Order: sequence, then structure tokens, then C-alpha cells
Amino acid sequence: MSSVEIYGAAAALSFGLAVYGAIAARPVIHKLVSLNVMGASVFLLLVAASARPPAAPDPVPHAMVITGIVVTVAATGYAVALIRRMEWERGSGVLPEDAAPGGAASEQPGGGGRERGEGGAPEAENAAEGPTEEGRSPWPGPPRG
Amino acid sequence: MAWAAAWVIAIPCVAGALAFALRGALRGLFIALGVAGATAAAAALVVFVARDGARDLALGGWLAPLGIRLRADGLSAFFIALQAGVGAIVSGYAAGYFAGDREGKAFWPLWLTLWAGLCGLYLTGDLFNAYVALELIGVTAVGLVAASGGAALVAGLRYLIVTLTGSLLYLAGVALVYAEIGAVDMEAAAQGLGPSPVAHVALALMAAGLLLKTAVFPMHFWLPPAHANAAAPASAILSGLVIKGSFYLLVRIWNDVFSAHADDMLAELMGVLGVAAVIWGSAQAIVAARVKMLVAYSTVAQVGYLLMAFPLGGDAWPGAMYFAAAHGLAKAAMFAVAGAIARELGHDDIAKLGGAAGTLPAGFFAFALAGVSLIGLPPSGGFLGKWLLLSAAADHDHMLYLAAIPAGTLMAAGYVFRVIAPALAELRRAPRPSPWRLWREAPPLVLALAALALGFSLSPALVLLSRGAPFGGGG
Amino acid sequence: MATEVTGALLALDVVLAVSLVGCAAALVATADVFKATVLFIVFGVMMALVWGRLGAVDVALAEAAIGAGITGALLLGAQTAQPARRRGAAARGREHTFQPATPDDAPVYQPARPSRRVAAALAAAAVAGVVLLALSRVPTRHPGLAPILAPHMPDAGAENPVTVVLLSVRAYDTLLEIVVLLAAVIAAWASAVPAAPKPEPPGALLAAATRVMVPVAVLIGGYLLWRGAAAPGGAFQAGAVIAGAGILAAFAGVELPRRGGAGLIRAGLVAATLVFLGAGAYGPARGEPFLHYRGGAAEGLILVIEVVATLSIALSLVGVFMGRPPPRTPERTGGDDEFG
Amino acid sequence: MTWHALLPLFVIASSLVPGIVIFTLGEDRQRLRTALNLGAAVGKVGLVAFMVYGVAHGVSYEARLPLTSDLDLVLRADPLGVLFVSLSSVLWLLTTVFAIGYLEPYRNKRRFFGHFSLCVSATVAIALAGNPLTFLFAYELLTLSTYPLVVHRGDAAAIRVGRVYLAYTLTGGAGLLVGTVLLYTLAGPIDYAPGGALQIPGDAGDTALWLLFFWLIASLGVKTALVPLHRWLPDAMVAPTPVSALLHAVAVVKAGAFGIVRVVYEVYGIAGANELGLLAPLSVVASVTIVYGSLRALRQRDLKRRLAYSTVSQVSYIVLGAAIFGPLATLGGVVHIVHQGIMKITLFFCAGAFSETLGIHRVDEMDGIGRRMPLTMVAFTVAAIGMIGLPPTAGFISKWYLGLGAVSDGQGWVLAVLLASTLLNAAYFLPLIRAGWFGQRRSPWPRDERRGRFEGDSWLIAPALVTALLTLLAGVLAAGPVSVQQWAEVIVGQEYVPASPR
Repeated sequence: MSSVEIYGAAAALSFGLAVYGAIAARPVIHKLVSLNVMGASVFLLLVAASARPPAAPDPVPHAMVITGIVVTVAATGYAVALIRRMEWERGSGVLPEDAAPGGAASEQPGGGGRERGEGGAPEAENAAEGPTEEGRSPWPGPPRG
Repeated sequence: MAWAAAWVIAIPCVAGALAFALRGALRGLFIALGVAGATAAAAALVVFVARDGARDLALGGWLAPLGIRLRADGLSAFFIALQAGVGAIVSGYAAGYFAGDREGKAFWPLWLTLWAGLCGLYLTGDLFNAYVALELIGVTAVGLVAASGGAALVAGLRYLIVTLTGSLLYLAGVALVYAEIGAVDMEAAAQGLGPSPVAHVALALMAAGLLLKTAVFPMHFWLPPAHANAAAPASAILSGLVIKGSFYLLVRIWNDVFSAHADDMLAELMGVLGVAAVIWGSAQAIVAARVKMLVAYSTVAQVGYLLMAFPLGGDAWPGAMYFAAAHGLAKAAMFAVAGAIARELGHDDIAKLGGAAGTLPAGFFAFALAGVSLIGLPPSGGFLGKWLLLSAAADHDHMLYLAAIPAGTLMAAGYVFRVIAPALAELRRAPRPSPWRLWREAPPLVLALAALALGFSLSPALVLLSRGAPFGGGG
Repeated sequence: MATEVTGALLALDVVLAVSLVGCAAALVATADVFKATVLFIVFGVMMALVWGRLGAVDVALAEAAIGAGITGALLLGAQTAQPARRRGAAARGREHTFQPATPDDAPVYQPARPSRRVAAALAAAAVAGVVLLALSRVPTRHPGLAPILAPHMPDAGAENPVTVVLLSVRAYDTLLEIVVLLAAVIAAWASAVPAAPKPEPPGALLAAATRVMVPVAVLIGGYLLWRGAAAPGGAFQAGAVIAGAGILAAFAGVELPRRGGAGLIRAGLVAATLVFLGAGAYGPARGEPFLHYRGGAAEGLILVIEVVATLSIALSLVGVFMGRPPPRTPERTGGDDEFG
Repeated sequence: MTWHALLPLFVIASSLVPGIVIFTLGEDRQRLRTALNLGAAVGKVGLVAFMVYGVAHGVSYEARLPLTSDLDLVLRADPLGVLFVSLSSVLWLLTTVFAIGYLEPYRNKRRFFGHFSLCVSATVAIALAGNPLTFLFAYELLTLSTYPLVVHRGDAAAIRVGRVYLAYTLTGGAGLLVGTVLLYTLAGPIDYAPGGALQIPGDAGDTALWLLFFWLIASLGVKTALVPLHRWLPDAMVAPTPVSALLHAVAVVKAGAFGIVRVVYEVYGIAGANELGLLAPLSVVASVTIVYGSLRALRQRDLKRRLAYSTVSQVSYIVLGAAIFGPLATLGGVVHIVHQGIMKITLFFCAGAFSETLGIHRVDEMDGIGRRMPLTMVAFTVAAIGMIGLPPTAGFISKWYLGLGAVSDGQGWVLAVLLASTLLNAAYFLPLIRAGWFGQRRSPWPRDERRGRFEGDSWLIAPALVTALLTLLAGVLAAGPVSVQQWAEVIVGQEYVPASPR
């Protein structure tokens, strides 16, 4: 069992675990974490399965993995933005189909927010309501006049 | 003329980037130029492939197994033609639909980069590059859905999680292919992959990922909420074009890369999933409450027909491709009309559609024409697609598909006329039509008429499809 | 001596592999999202070590900077407090504010329904089993693409093979990857939460740390970028480090140049795509295929692309982290009405 | 595309193009729309007359559009097709006149006349179809263009009936699709050929061909309103009368019967069909439909529903003619295609005139109508006598040849069926005539529209008189040089030539 085969097996196992997490986890952030683990394990599989130790490491899969990592971080960043918006609009970080029966009080996303009934704000009203709050953008913008 | 393939991807990319960076009239100009340029480049590529047959373009001059190879053959040219045709008309519709409101500003950069991603997917001859293209399509498609906020945002987030999982399953398959033969180029894989179990496992994983992204029953749960709650132009793009991307890749690897490993058992499973999708999707569409939800479930059903080509093989392939094109046109038209209905009447509940044909006569006429192609009644592209599928089924005595396709046709008639019948009913009060009405009714009419025109132009399509395509004998 | 060394290295590999899988298992099994995120960062660092062991130093750098660093920051940022969402006209007046997640009262989620967990376990077992089966049958002979690349290295424009592959051999992949990053920023900004959180004035420690860390990080980023041509490093790793600096600066309330700050950021985001496509068009201009550059021109072009790519990647990662477009003018908030 | 190939296309376009133009016209452009309609109808009759003259002199008109290397759409003017085209074009002209008068008070005329033109184009395309694929194209187009006409009134009843109509016709269409695909799989891409296109193999593959025949007959039977599949026809009487007149006398029902005739004569060939023993079951189904239709008509209180059930019965005469081996029976069946059309349309015209002028819809309200509307009642009487089959009307000719054919083929029982149906026809038509002419009008007419010098709107009554006259002429001049029967004999001659060139 050379080290390459060990890492190959580790990649396969963590890939399986990540698939379990992506399906079974209820909060979407937890699914997202599992997805990132899945991505990392697939990249490990790509390099480990094709590495032949005595030979020099093959740069092509390395480049592919770097490309994969950047693509995964882009998708993760977008997913986080969507999760933030969903929490802001619906008050819950859990997709409707995964909602616990009755929306247990203890499950507040990101701290003390009360999780409302899964109906959440009626869709029509969400879309229509534009930004209503003041609040400075965290971008390092010029201080307000 | 080999570079035409590159421009088909580069032009929408540049236009998308500029649509994001610029503002005001300049932005509008570059969007229009981008759409026109992309359509022209696609047309040039199609003519080029039809005339001279398949052509390879080794990017960066690096030859096949090392570098990335763009391959423009009949199959890719056919789908690029569909992308350009439907894309251009839907862009016109979107210009009218979004006239001025905020949601439209995010639409254009995402839509143009999605266009580039789809064309990249259709042209790529490299398995890993297809993964990156799939990711680009996934992120931009979710962007189009989630931009509308509310229920669309939740549907978009679910769609993102599903599409990421699908891409990673596909990538696991690519990793195994690379482990087996040390290359990710499709042609190298086709020659190098022996009958080893690694290839079978790779095919299974890649197929699973792509079936998840094509929303094949029972993995279709994410599609109806996403396509129904998105804005109408976005739904038209998603149902008409984005679904075709992952289906195309599945057909490409099935026929090109894993042709030796596409054993009957997996093909038969695909066929059975297809039949189940047709029955389940149509049943859900018949009981749907909203027009957009009905049209979204119809997509789940129509994807079922495309899958029937796997077990049937032979001339079922061109049939399925032709059916995909007709479905692209008809489905885009239907969602466009659904958008017009939602904007004109303020709602799209089927129960309250009584006499709506009064306010949107051309719109419902377009919906009916698109319905003809969706049901598969002559003279439409859908009919010829089903005819080829049926004759393939009859040739191989596949009784299941010989029964499923007409059953699907009747169920499709069921849910299409659910919308048409009340609209023809007597008009009680005529709500005042808005000024944009014609701009929102003309594009769907053009799309629907194109779907019907496909009913007479099968031979040029078959000639194009045979250019070096996996199932075409041509040069 | 050699056997003990290889024996020791083998033991290290086993330990690393086992802790990697253990980390993944704990991460998936836990019900506490905050704990899962921290475990993921540990997983990322582990993974960086594994890449080192596999001889993929570039990948190890990328994994540490982006996989563990930026992704960890994103996931943690996702669990911080959000501003109150007050009903507008609906006047239902319900108001709820989210307190920042402190480790002790972080939400503990019930596990999913048993049926969902069984299905997940079955899918996981199937996938893992199938991949393990395939791994056991993987042949041991094929040489991979390295030997084919070797003869072309001299006129490829860089010494580091990974950089050559990234920016010349598979440049089209990298182009699409940068477009994906751009698309992610556009889409994230389109769904921005309109109400921006009220950043408290930076504490003394944060202000001091920022004054020291940001210049150093930018310097490291520059170094990584420059060394990338010959040794492990390159645009993506440099971009991630500089993005880290950018996020730190944002939290410390560092101001942006007054006029056109937002326009500049947008131009920066889009620069990499346009420059890459421009470099790609350089080939067809001389009758060569798309994205073709060799010899002297290759070195210059690769450098230009790398610099612009680093800038765009850094801006994109900061942009995605912020989750909303920069305000055009001081008085307007950075809400999604800004997107236009 | 030589000039000869263009004529069939022109015949179809002569109603398709005006139909599309009418869709684009505004609802209030009454005068232009009427001019367009009438012009198109007269133009079509002229073109068809020219085609009849050409075909009589042996000119072959054929337009061919290739879909794939072996599949193509063919429009060909063969004698059988031209017979049906001439019937539909003449009756379309008359029905257009009738519809213009009838729809005066209605709304949504644009939608009506647009779909009306599309429907006739589809009927003509069915007649001229040169191969089963083209026939299927036109068959489904007919379904699509007739649906809006059936639900034209737009009230709940019309929508419900529309749903029933669609369920039946689309199921038939789907069945025909599968049947045609199986036909093309078994026999390759065939065209309709007099004497049968299929090479009937001695013994092998009999069961496949046998099953396929009855599958095709069942699919076509929906529109032919054969007994188990006829439910939609009486319900469709909810549609306005011109729709019922043209659709249920000429277009929809006749298209189904025409399809069965094509399948029996030009796909299987009468000899092959007889060999395979397909004709006996078909004749049984036809006979059952004939008797059942007449029985149900007897008990109908509403005039139009009685006529509808009479249609169910009468159309099966054509199928019966096709189901009896022998030139005479075939002649009877083919001739009845035209005769049934002109007789039934006369009855519908009269029914429409009665309801529009005097507001009567029920059978028992017809007392003394002869005195109030003598001309219309004369037309009604002539057509009713034709339906019963008494000389000198056209109906007699059909039944006469059917009887002769049955006897010559040794099928005595068919005579009994003909006799029974004739008695039943008499049973449900004669009381109307008696009440009309000799009944005493006690209560006043529900509605009394005295428009112009005639007894009612001249637009309604003129077409009825013309078709009644045609019924008489077809009967009296049957043996003459220029008559329906003469043309039918040409058709029969082609079908029974044993080794006809394929």
C-alpha cells in the first residue's frame, strides 16, 4: 500500500462522507461545507489516483485542481450570498423541504433570530419590497458627509 | 475559418463583461452587439460545418492529449444553432420584459456569460473543460433564477446545491478516466479506454451527475420551483436551453467516449427513467395550479422523451436531437407567453384564466402553436421527433416506448388544452392591455412558428447532424 | 536509513489520511454548524499537508490560501449577525434581530428525518464503494502527460510546469475559470441583502494588526506572483493572499478613493476576462490558433495575464465576501438598487 | 416543381391564405371579410373544376416535399381524392354563404371564419394526401382547426363538449400516429396506390397485418363515429349550425370514412383485404352502427341531435360499401360519400333556417311549418326522402348499388340491414314531414323574424334550395355522362384492375 493508494482511499471515503453530508444536512450552510469537502476529496482523487510515485509529479492534474479550487470558492461565495439573502428574507437558513416539523425554536440561524413558520414572508411581498433600511455598506467607502 | 468556433464563445463573453462594467446607453449598445455578434458567429459556424464537415481547433497550438481541443461537428453545430436561434429571440423578449426595472440589470451580464458557457460546452472536446463549462452554466443559471428574489431565491439556492453536487459527481468520473488513461481529451479517451471496470464506474458517475443536472425523474425535484418562479425570460432560457447543455454532454460521452461501455442494462435504465419522467411530469402538469408551474413540469416530461433515445439507438438519436430543438423553441415560447400573462393579468392561475384570450389574442395563439409542437401534433418539429423515435421503437420492437410515446402525447394534450380552453371562453371584462403588450407577444409567436416550421425541414437538420457526429456516418 | 525514512513517511501518510477522513466524518456528523465550519478549516489545512506529500506544492499553496483561508472566512462570515429586517409597508412590525453567533449559543440543528438520512447513507456508501472498486483496478503503467509536456518547456514562457499548464497549455480552462469567478460576483451582487450591517469602529488590536498585516500580505502576494514563473506560486495563490488583505482592510474601515471608487472596482473585476481574451486574440491575428503564444512573446503575455488575473481574482474574492456592490456615491447605501 | 405540381398547392392555399389574412383583419372589418370568404370559396371551386377537367383527361397533378431520404409529403390529385375535394369545395361555398347569414348576430366572427378556412384547407389536404404520412399531417390539422369552432360559443357547455371532442379525436390521432409508424416499419415508406400498396405476403406476417388493419380502422373510426366511438358527435351539436353542417356532414366525419376507404382500397387493396378476411368484421361493425344510429335518432327530441345520430348511421353506409367485396358495392359506397354530404347538409341548412327564423329547435315544434316557410320545407322534404332512399333522389342510387353489391357477393343479410335502416329512417323523418305540411299550428312561433321578401333570411334559405336541387340532379342524372356515379365508376375501375402498376 504505497502512500498514493492510501490517499486515494482517503479521497474515496471523504467523498462518500461528503455526499452523505450534502444530502442529510438540514441547514444549507452545513450542506455547503459538505460540498466543499466533496470538492476537495474529488481533487485529491484526481491527483492521487493518477500519481505514479517514482515518476515526477504530473503538472497537468495539479493545474486542473487549482482551477477546480478557484471554481469551488467562486460557487461557495455565491452560495453564501444566497444563504444570507434567504436568512434575511425568510428568517431561516433551512430549505422549506428540510424544515423540521413546527420549526423548533432552538434552530435560529446565526444566533437569536426567531424562526418563523415555514411560510415565511409571502413571496409576492418580498419581491416587491425594495431596500428599506439605511445602513452603510461595509465596503471601505468614504465616510458619510 | 477554424477560428469561428472561438468567436462563438468569445463574443458573448466580452459582451457579458462589458454589460456588467458599463452603464447607460453604451451598455445597451454592447449588449445588442454581443447578441448580434454571437448569433452571426453561430450562423457562420453552422454553415461552415454543414459545408465542410467536422473541424478541430487545438487551442494554443497544443496538440490533443495535452492541450484542449475544440471540436465543431454536426451535433455541436446543431445545438449551437438552437442556442443562437432561441437566444436571440428571447433576448428581444427580455429587452421588452425588463424595460427599465432593476432586475433586468443583473439579467444581461449573467445571460451573456451563460450563452458563452453553453457554446463552450457544445464545442469542447475535453472532459475537464466540460466540467468548468458546466460550473459556469450552473452559476449563471442560478443567478438568473435567484435574481427575482422571494420563492425564486429559495429555488435558486436549492438549484445551486444540486448543480454543484452534479458537477462534482461528473468530475469524479473525469478523475477516474484520467487515472485510467492519463488524458482527459474525449478522442484519446475513446481510443484509450479499454473494457476495464474503471471505465464503467467513470461512466456511471458522470451519467449520474449529468442526469441530476438534466432533472431526470426522480432527480427532478429542483426544476419546477426554479423554472416556475424565475422571471419569464430566465425560465425560457433555463427550460429551453440550459437543460439541453447537460443532456448534450451526456449524449456526447455516451456515443463518443464510452461507446464500448454503453451496455444495454444502463441504456434500458435510462429508457425506463425517461418513460417514468414522461408519465410523472405530465401528470403533475395536468394538476398544476399555475401556468408557469404547468410549463415547468412539462419540461420534466419532455426530457423523458430525450432519454428514450439511449435504449433505442439508431435513428432515434437524430429524432431525439430534433425533438430537443423543437422543445427548445416551443418551451421558450410558452414561458414567454406565461410571462406576458403574468404581467398583463397580474396572475397566472389557470382557474382564473376565463376569457383571457381577449386581452392576449396573439399570446394565446402562440401558446397554442407552441402546444402543438410540444404535444407532437403535425406539422411541428415535435411530431417529426416523435415519429423518428416511434419508428426506431417499432424497428427494435420496444413495446414500452411504442406505448409510452402516444400516452405522453395524450397527456401533453391534456395539460396544454387546460390553458387554451378557458382562454377561449366568453370574455366577461376586457382589462386594459399595457403598451408593452405587442413586444411581449411577438417573440413567442416567432418562436412558436419556428417550432412549426421545423415540421417541414427535417432533411437539412439530418444532413447537419450527420457531419462527423457520433451517430452520423458523414464526413 | 532509507527504509526507516520511507517507513516513517508511510506512517505520516497513514496518520494524515486517517485524520483527514476523521475530520470529514466529524464535520458531517456534527449538528452544530459553527463546529462544522471550524472542522472544515482544519480539514483544509490537513489537505494542504497532503498536497505537500503528493509533491503538488502549487496546489498545497492554493489549498491553504483559498481552500482553507478564503472559504473558511466565507463560511464563518455567513454565520455572523445580519441587520434587522423590518417589514416595510406591511406594517406587521415584526422585528427580529440576529445576535452574533457566539460559540456557546450557536444553533444546534435537529438531524434530518430518518428516511432522508438512510437515503443519504445509501447514496454515500454507493458512491464511495464504486470509487474504491475503481481505484483498486487502476493500472500502474501509464506515464501521464508530463513526458509529453517536457520537450515544449523551453519556449513555453515560464519554468514552473504548473504555471505553463495553467496559463498556456490549458489557458482556455483558466479563462473559463476567471469568467466563473466574475459570474459569481455578478450573481452574488444581484442577490445582495439591501441592509448593510453597521460595522463597529475597529478595536485597537484590529487597527494595529491591520496596519502591520495588510502591507505584508500585499508584499507576499506580489512575491508569490513573481516567483510563480519559476517556482510554486502564481496568480491564484497571490490573488487569494491579497484578497485576505483586502477583507482585513474592509473590516478595519479603510477608506476607498472618493471619486469613481465603485467604477474602478468594476473595471478591475472585468479586466482579467478582457485581457485574457485579448491575449487569446493575439494568436489568430498572426494566423495561429486561438490562445497561441510561444517564445519571447509568451513570457511577456503570461506575465501580463498573471498580473491582471491576480488583481481581478483579489477583487472578485473581496467582492463575493462583501456580498454587495460598492456604493457609487457616499449618500447611497450599497444595497442591490446599486447593482445597475 | 412543374406547373402541374403547383395546382394541388394552389387548391389548398386558396383557403389557407385567406384564412390567415382573416386572422389579421380586425373584428369589425365585416365587408372585407365577407368578400374575402366568398372570393376564396368561388376561387377554390374554379380551381377544383379545372383539376377535375384535367384529371378526367389523364393529367397527373402531384406535389412532393421530401422530409428525409425516404419520408416525404405528397399531394396527388387521383380520382378518389378529386371526388372528395370537389364535394368539400362546393359545399364550403354554400356553407360560407349560410354562415355569413347565420352569424349575423354573433360576435368573434374573425376567429370563426379564420378557423373555418383552416378547417377546409385541412379537409382538402386530407383528400389530396398521397401517402399515409401526409394523411396523418392533414388529419391532425383538422382536429386542431375544428376545436375552436366546436367551442365557439365559449359557454361552459361548449368548453365541456370541447374537452370530450378533443379526448376522442386526439386519442384517435395518437392511435393513427402509432398505426402509421407501424405501417411504415412493416412495409417501408409507401404511397397510396390504386389496388393496394402493400404486397400481401402469402401466409407470413398475416397476424401483424391483420392487427394493424383493425388498429388503423379503430383510429380512423373515432372520426367516422363508428358505434363504440361515436359519443362525441351528438354532443358536438352544441356548436353553431354552420359548424355542424360543414363539419359533421362533410369535413370531420367524412374525413374518417375517407381514411377508411383509403386504407381498404389503396393501402391493403380490396383483393388483399378480402384474402386476409378483413372485410367481414368491418361490415359487421358498419351494419351495427347503421342500425344503432337510426334507433337512437328515433328517440331524439332535439332536431339537430336527431340529425347527428342520422349522420352516425349514414356515414357507415360508406364503410359498409368498402366492406363488401365487389365493384357494385364499392360504387355504392364511393357514391354515397358525395350523396350523404349533399343530403345531410341540406337538412342542417333547413334546421339552421328554422331555428334562426322561427326559433324552433325541437322536433314536436314543427307543426304547420310548411305553411310558414314553404321553400325551406320543400328542401327539407327532398333531403329527408333522399335519406330514406326513395327514387328519384341520390340516396336511392347509393342504397340501390349497395344492395346489388351485397347480393352479388352473396351477403344476403346486408339486404336485411339496408331494409331495416330504410324503415327506421322513414320512422324518424316522415313524422317531421307530416307535421310540417299537415300539422295545425296552435301556439305562435317562439320568434318570428320576417326579413326581406322571402319567408326568412335569403342567405340561409338559398343554400338549402341549391343542395336540395343537387340531391335531385344526382339522383335523376346518375346514368348521364357528367355525374357523380360516372366519376365513381372511373374510381372503381382503377381499384379492381388486378395487376395495376404500382
